[in-house]
Amino acid sequence: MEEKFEPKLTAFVCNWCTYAGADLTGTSRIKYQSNVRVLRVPCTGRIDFMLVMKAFQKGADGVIVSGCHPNDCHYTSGNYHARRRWMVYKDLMDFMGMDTRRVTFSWVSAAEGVRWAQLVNEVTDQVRALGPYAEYQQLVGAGIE
Amino acid sequence: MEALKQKAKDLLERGEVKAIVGYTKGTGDIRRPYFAQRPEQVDGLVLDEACTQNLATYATKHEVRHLGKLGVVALPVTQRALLQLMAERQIRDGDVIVLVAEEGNVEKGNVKELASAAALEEHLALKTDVMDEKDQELLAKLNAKSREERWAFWHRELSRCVKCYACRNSCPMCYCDHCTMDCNRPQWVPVASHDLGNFEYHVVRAMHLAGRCVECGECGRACPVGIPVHLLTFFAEESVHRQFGQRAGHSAKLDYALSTFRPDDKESFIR
Amino acid sequence: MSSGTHHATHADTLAGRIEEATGVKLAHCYQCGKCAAGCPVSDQMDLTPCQALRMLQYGFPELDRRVLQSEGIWLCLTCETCSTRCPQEVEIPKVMDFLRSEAVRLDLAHPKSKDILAFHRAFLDSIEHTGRLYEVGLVADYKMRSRHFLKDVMLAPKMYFKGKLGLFPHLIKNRQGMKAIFKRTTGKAT
Amino acid sequence: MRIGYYPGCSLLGSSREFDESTRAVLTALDVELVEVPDWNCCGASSAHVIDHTLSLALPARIMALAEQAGLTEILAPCAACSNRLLSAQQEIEQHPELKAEIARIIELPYQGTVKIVNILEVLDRVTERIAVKVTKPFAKKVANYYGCLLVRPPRVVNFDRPEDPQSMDQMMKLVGAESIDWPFKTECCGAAFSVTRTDIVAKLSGKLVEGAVKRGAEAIVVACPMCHSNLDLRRPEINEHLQEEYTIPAMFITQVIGLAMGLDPEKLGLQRHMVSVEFPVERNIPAAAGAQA
Amino acid sequence: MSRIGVFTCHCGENINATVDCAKVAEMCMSVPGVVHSVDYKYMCSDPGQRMIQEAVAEHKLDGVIVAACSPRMHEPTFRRTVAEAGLNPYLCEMANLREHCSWVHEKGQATTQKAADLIRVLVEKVKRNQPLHPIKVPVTKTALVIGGGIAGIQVALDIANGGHKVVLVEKSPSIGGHMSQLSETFPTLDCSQCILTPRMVEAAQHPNITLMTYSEVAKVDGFIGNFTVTVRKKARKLDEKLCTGCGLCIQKCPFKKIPDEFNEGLGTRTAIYVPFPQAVPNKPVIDTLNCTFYKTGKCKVCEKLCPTGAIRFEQEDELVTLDIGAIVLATGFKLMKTDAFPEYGYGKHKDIIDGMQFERLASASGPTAGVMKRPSDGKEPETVVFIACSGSRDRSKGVPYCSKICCMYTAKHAMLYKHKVHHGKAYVFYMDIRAAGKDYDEFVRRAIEEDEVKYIRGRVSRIYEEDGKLIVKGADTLMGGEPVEIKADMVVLATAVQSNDRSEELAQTLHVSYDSYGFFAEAHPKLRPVETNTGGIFLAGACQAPRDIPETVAQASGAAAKVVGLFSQDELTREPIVAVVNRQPAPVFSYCVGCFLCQSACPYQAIEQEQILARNGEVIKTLARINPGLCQGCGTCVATCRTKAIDLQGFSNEQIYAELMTL
Repeated sequence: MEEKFEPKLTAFVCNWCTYAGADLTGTSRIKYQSNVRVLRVPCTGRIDFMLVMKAFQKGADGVIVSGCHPNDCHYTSGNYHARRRWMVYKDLMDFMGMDTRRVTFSWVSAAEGVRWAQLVNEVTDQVRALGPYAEYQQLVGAGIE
Repeated sequence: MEALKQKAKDLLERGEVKAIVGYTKGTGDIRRPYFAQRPEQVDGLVLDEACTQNLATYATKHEVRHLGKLGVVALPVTQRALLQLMAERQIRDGDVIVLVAEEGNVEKGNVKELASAAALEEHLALKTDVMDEKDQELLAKLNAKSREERWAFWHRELSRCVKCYACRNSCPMCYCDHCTMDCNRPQWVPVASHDLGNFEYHVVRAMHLAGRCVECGECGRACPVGIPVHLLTFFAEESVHRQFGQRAGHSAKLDYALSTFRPDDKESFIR
Repeated sequence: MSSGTHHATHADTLAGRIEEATGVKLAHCYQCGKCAAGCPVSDQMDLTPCQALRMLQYGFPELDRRVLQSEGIWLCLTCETCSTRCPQEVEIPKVMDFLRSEAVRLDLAHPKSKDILAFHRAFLDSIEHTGRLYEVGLVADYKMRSRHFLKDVMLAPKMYFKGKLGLFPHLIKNRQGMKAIFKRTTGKAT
Repeated sequence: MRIGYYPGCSLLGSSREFDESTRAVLTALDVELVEVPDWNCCGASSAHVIDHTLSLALPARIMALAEQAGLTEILAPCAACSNRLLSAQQEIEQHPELKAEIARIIELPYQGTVKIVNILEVLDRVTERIAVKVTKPFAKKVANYYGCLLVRPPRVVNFDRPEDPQSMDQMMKLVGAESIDWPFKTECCGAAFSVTRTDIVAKLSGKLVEGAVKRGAEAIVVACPMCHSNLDLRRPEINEHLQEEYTIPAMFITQVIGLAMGLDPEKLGLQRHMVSVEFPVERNIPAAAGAQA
Repeated sequence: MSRIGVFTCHCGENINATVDCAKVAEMCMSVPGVVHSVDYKYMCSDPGQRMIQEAVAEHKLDGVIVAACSPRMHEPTFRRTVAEAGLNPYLCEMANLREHCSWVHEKGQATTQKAADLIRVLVEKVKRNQPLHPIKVPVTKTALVIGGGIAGIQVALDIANGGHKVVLVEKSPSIGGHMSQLSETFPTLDCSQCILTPRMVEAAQHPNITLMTYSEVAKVDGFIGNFTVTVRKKARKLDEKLCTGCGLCIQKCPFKKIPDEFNEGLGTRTAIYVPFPQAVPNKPVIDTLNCTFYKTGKCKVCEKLCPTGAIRFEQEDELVTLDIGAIVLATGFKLMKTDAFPEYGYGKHKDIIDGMQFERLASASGPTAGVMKRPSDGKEPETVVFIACSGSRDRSKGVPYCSKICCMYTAKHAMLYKHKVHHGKAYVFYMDIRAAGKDYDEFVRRAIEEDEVKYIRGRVSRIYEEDGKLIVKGADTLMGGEPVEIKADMVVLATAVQSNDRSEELAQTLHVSYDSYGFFAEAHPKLRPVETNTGGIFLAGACQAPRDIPETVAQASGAAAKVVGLFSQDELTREPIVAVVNRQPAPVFSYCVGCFLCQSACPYQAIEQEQILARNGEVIKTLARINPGLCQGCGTCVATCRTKAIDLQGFSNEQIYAELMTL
């Protein structure tokens, strides 16, 4: 393709830490790249692994999943359960040959506005470097009969 | 063998169980599931090396449930499955009498009768379950491959899936009446069997069995087109065991790795 | 005491090497002094156990050096009183062992340690050659090394008459094996 | 009962009586001792000062030999030896990578499966037999001196309790002796400094002798050759240090039990002590106690 | 087909500067389902809100999206706005064009496009929003306070004075707890009982407080506002109504040799007894383990003598069931015993005592009437050694934490001793002096400077007896670890503060979490210190962590305030953002298979069992049911459910799926 590739990023963030952190990025007027689309959920514990799969199906080149740091969960333990889920899911993704570099899990607290900007920029650049997730789109392509 | 038949006969005659679920001769070396509901039927029972199927699957099927209390001829994996099913409250403790051939071979020892979860736990505590070498090698081989090769492998394999759900239906732990696959609001996974649908289906299956798979490999055996789908659930189960030290099918007390946690669970990838 | 010429990273401080070799984390010590309080010989030490540990916690080369040169590390009897009572479960005797061998290796051992070392050397020589301790040999050898010719001169004959000193060493069969063990560990056949 | 036996060097020399009395008593109790073939010195308190690996290899060889001889248990009467064997065994167990290395060094296969037991553990298994065999109760006041290595470090030896242990006291009760309650059961005697820093030994062991006598003890009972030689061989230095003439004997627990069982004092090696083992005809503890008070 | 209105806010120039709001509004018109789309300078202003309300009416909107600032900022505002316009508030969502777009990206097409995307995504969500209604839970306005120490008493009084009923349950025969055992209190040295006793009496006489002493909580069911608690009233073996507390029975009880708990074993008591003279209630209890009658079947002296005939030997424990709205845990702590110290003689020396025993020795109401006598021989101790951090900060004894109160009470003990024995010598072995509190450090300095208490920085390695003295072998780390030996007549160990016996058990009964040392866990270490993570259960005092009296009382009042706040309304109103288990017509009933894998995932124990019964009463199916009173809406169970039988209102699978599909 001629014009340079702009990655599509989907972010699932918890309402209490990362979403608030991203708000802080805004109120502090810290700029970051606009590729990311944020979906707000109450808690990382709510994030079904299927949501990540669906994001890829809809052409996301990268996915960010972010919530409260361990021990800071608004619901005391949702993020711990999420962490376990991701530990297994990431393992399995890798085993099935999916490109785990395209999923970024992170903890961003309500106070880490700067960190959120950095995270988004880093991931955006990284995924841009990786290029479009063509492999997975093959699946999807084959999917449309 | 006679010991088993005798035991089964007694149980039926004494009315302790309404049916014995076991194996019988199929064509050639095939052994197929067998339901003896009357004492005279126990003669059909067979138990030998050729018996591989995990009969626990039947314990949750409605048509079998209706029969009433069951006696199940159980291989180690079957025993684990039954225990896990008790943990997941699909079978009540005492609803099945588990018939275990000592050293897995009736000719040698006689048959042990395990009537309670506690007895089953105790019995299993002595066994260290290792998946058979063949599967271990296959897993190792796959893990040794590059990520791209693995992708190619599964892409190739899963594209052959016809979504017949034989793997699901043969799995003792896939007892849900309403599977994610049947969800249509929203339609999480496309119904048709095409690459995406197939891939997602198997991801779901593996994730749902992580921490619950008893590694009987029934799904793999059941696949009509010979996809080694059991490797997916095996891997997921092993991943859970490796990371959290928990295993399915060892206790009638639920200890599901994915709805428990330790604050100090170790991972290396979360930024 | 100065902050040392360079700021060593934990790994290349003596404390770091101790942790590496013995698994004992010196940072665990919070200087309660219970070791010194219970130690049967701390009153004779130039550096008490906790003092030595304190110095090592800095990771300053000159402090490390002072510890290695101290006499205290040679007075430790490995009676394990400290490690048994330490609230932080710091296994000081292991540390002392390591310090001593380091002191020897770097040739910093305290002069007063001469005798003690001489004894240990003599002891080991004896078993290296005979496989078992040959007490007469040991004493003789020790006297040679320590130059304490008259020490215990009165004791030996008494012991002999009590049948406690065999004049001949107990030789084990596989003495070659013994030599080999020493070669592979201490690195040299003394 | 059959058990492996590792006397260790000092039981061949300076502490022969411990070996003699152990053999005498255990034989009398029908415990068969099978000496570890071609055993070597455990390295005692010297090896680990000079080279750590050596301090593992030497005990490892002994245990490997025992394994070869098909022994499942080794009795090491010398507290120092049993301590060395135990700590070596555990350290190798905790670092599997060491196992191969050690095996290479000692040129012997090493499993680390042998159980190391001390003299009290063995005696404890045959208390009934002892009870019936006691013919001349040892009706004396004794100070049980366990020393360091029998009970410390608890993580390694896990035997009895680290402070104020009880096993010897019970054994003494069994043979008719009265154990004094004293605080120095596990204080250090100066151990390895026997030859090099006699001054320290005199001071530390002196405290023990003094403390025992002061509390009316007529004998100090030990289970460790090092303790014994410090309390016995070094008595002149001790007395000199304390400016006193203490005559209280230091006896191995096996000797005490042997006497109570009516075994021949000669066979128990009592004659080998520097401080002679003779007791006043009738007991006058108060006097003894009074003398020092 | 939905009728959604989109209202794009410029937020002055905050959004409009980088996002072309007019363009966005226009783009949104073309989004299917959107029937109305406008932009305006300040949507949150009155005219802005009115604009929305009018549009709702005019265009018969069934969904509203306000594209402005963060929902965390104005979601409540705009939901109220649409509610006033007669639309269910939960049909209104906010697109975050400011914090997540205009403020963080450069002006340009991409930014405007993103703004439009954010709205498009929400349109799909709103299409699937369900009208939700706040959850109302009735509140029983009676509080249960477990533990009758100073914490429990304070909580009870504060709630009672707030006008609500309180049941105060105490396991021992009298309220008062540890504080009633103390002699004086730091840093003021005022007599503990002098300040406590009035509170005890007040609690006993308060019309709103019901005392249940000699009682224990046996069972707790229900949830915030609606607990059912079963309390076991242990048999006092006496009719409390008849007993006048004259004490005749106690004087005449023949068996007097029982070690006295209240005096920490330093005194003795009778078999029928009140723990201490100022006990509340002042009614005796028969200790059936020691009572001659229960051992031999004879005696009954008390029964014969009792003027009111109140003794009831045949009396049994009774179970009382209570309806409770909120529970406060105030079960306090216990001290490590001296036998936990091998190096100090396994507690075999009578004159090595713990802090509480010293309090009794120093107390005017104690076994020595406040005269300094050591336990062994009653002699006045000339030299006393106090050892701080005994067992605390000591991982080898399983207590790595700091017990917090020892530094202060050790200083107090040393002082009290010096005040009673002027010529005596007091030594304190310490590791650090932690005296961070009002007038605390001054207090310690006073002990050192005025009362000449000798502070030695080091731990004690060994204590043994020699010639009637206790030889204390310590070291002074400020002198390079030089050994220090002190010949003492008495040693006081400031032993570690530990969680009370059976606190884990109680925690499990109440479903509150606890740490690895058995202390109850607060909901948030900083911001929710008196709440547990179970709704309606609160914490006060040393059952949560080692605490001194001032802190305990402060926390107690904090907990009381929480309870009063909870009781200030007849119903709890909660956001309807909760998980629900779907229901289906028979014979399916629900997609839930009843595996209950979700149960342990719930941080709030909100997942219960619900049984579907046939007419004949037999159980057809057992389903999970989520208690809306307990559920906080995290959705962890939703992601755990394989059959997708659980869904989260406001963040349903359908909603999020739809959002994704528009990306």
